[in-house]
Amino acid sequence: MELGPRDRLSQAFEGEREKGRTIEGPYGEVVHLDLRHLGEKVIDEKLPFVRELCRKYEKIDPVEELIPVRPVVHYMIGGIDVDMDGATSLAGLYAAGETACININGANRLGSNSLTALLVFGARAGRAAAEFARGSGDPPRSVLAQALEEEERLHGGVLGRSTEGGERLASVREDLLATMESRAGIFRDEAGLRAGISEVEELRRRFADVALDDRSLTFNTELAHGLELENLLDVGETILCSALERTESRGSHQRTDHSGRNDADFLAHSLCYREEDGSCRVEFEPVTITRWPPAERHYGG
Amino acid sequence: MENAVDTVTLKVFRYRPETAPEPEYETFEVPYQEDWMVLDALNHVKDEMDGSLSYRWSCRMGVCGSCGMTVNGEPVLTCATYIEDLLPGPIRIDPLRGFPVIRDLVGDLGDFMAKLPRVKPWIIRKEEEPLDAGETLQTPEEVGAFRQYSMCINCMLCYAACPIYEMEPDFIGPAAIALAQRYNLDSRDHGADERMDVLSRKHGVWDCTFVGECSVVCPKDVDPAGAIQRYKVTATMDWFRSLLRPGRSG
Amino acid sequence: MALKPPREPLVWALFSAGGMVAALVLPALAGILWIAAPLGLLGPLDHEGLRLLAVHPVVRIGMGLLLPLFFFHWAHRFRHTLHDGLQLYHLSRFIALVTYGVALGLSLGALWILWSLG
Amino acid sequence: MRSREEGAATGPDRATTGSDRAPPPAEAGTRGGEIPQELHAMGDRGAPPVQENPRHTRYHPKWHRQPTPLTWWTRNRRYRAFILRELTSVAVLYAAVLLLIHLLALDRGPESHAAFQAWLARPGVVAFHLFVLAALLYHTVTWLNLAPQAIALRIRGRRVPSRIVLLAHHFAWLALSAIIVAGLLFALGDPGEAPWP
Repeated sequence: MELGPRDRLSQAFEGEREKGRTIEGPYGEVVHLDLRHLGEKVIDEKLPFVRELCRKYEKIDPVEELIPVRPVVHYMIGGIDVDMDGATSLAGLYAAGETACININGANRLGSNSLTALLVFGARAGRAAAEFARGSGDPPRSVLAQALEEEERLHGGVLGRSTEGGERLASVREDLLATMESRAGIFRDEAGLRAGISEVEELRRRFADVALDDRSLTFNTELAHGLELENLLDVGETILCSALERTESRGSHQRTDHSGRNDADFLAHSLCYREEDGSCRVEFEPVTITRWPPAERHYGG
Repeated sequence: MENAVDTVTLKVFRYRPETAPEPEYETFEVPYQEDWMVLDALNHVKDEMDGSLSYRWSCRMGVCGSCGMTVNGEPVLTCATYIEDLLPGPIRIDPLRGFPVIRDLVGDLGDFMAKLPRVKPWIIRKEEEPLDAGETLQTPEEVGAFRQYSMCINCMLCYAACPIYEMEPDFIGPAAIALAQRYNLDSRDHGADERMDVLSRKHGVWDCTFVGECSVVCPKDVDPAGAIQRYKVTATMDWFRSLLRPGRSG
Repeated sequence: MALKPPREPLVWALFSAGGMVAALVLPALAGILWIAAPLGLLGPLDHEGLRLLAVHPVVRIGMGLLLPLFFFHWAHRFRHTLHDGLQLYHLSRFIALVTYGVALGLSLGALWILWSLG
Repeated sequence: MRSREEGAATGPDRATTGSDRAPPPAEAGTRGGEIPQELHAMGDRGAPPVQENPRHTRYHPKWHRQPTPLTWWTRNRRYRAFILRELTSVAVLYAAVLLLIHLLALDRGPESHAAFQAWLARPGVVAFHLFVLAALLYHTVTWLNLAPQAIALRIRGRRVPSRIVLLAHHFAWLALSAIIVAGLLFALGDPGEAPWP
């Protein structure tokens, strides 16, 4: 099992937790990872960074001790819908890296796919963006007007809020994290996802009351965190809505109320749109299969 | 023995250019937790006490290199510095030395970003081979020749520790030279001559007087000081060789 | 390119060579010649024996190599100590001229003295 | 907290840092030329007042520069050890000159050498030379200790461990010192009263 992919490992962890076989740690429940059989030489050669992390941050030595581990969110499989050149549907807007969904991940990211996303598709996106910029003149006045509008929103809307008795940024962020982990975590079901959607709505209301301490226009990290949280709420809602519509289980998306893969209906990318009224609309776009059709996954161990 | 400490005092450098022309120190009393790093305490301040405190951080595991600050006078990664080791406090937190301060604990690293490409930290081939020629293989020994230098995370602690860089900001600096060496020593690379034009000129390796502090503070054991001294040896040998062979540009 | 070849490799090589030989030979020489011998720890001195050693061609050639290296070791190191230690960046050229100039003068003087010994 | 105030408004303060770092790129309007005027004007609305400074732009006000004190080398123990190490070059210079004087005194004959020996034996001079010897030893130890960092010895592709390089250097020093001491004892000692059997 230790050689299995991340999603399987996380699911196994949940299984252990249900059976009450996890251990209480300061930051949640953990299981122990045992590397001791590898010996010092192999660990230093193949896993030097793991040993360094354990020593520095847990004050344990994996050569002699067990490593406490638990699943966490590590990477976004989805993202902004882009083509092979990182181009979004908005002319002139390009995305690369974890932000972009270049679709090399499928329903579960393989280790080091992030490297491909950066080195290969990042380079492609950069070239394409440069090409676009070379081929286009100054932005039209309408773009400038949008920029001014956005700046107005930042200054008036975000920086201009009252500091009185407001909600703290960090508490909304932490509650969003808790919601996403419990409602859209390793195992999902309809009731949980619906509850998650309404919790995010509530968080969005609370976010409107968040007051920033920092009014500066110089390296205002709190403003950046605020804008980021605003986006996180959108991303969270997108995940919850897409997961709700996808009534099957596949890769890292496991529905306890819809187990098993359903290629007839869901061999497709989920595309999430914001409606006029602010709600999400999910559409499915069939996967273009070229060389390798998706097959049943088998792992040893 | 019971733990006598339940809070710790942070003395934090604040610089708010828009409202106060002079920097000042602000003290925060934060709860003490045994497994907290300095960065955890700063995050506590930002989340719970004063959201306007500005500093950089990202990975919290000593990989991204963005949370470097001066803690009690020493340049450190705040995500890898236990508060426990600094008790009883107060803990003084300053921005990294040698960089102009934009705001609070945030330095302007533009200088390094401008210097880095000058040493061409990428593989330079005499001839680019076609993709179908396959991989360029290396033996473990060949990788071992430069591996140490490839560990650099650009955290800038070495620049902050370097008194020469602090006083002579044109000095190309420890990390840039170590990264140049990372490629000079790579068996796939043919760019050593191009890099020498930068490294062996004014404000290249010769500004360094081997204080050695860069290697002391490096969180990744890159040993930039060693890289610089070794490069001095290389550049010197090359210079003498160029004397013997006048046809070659020195 | 109109840039002159840098002279730093030369002065650094002299500094390094000087530092290495100084490290290897000076403590022993100083300890015997200027501490142990004057304190009488070695018994009465044989002036003639020492003189013969001093004017021996091997020693003279050796000294002719070592002394300039010591001088340039000092010049290079002291130049940086002044320059960085006291932040005299505006005097950079002047300090270099003076330190290497002194080293050169002392070296030539030493060579002349060694030549005229005996 | 000492800080440079007005200096920053006219570029980096050379007097205190002795440096001339290029001003932050965005400060002097390099970006101003690319950003439409409307955006600059926009930035002035609803923002807190900024200290008067003609070089400020809204988004890149003022960079603060921490001055380097003249006594930077007293900052920590390692810096102090470093400056002491660098100052041993003066002891090297002194030893070189004294060697030359010693040679001259020998060359000028027994009286001259005896006078020189008498001077060497004066308590103050001995004390001073003990201090010089300490500096020379400090030079030797620090110099040899740094050698492994500057020398990357590879045998059959594998780096020779720095501990070996270090030991080799110290061994070479001890061996050479032994040779020098033996040679000098041989030359110095009165054949009649040799200090060794």
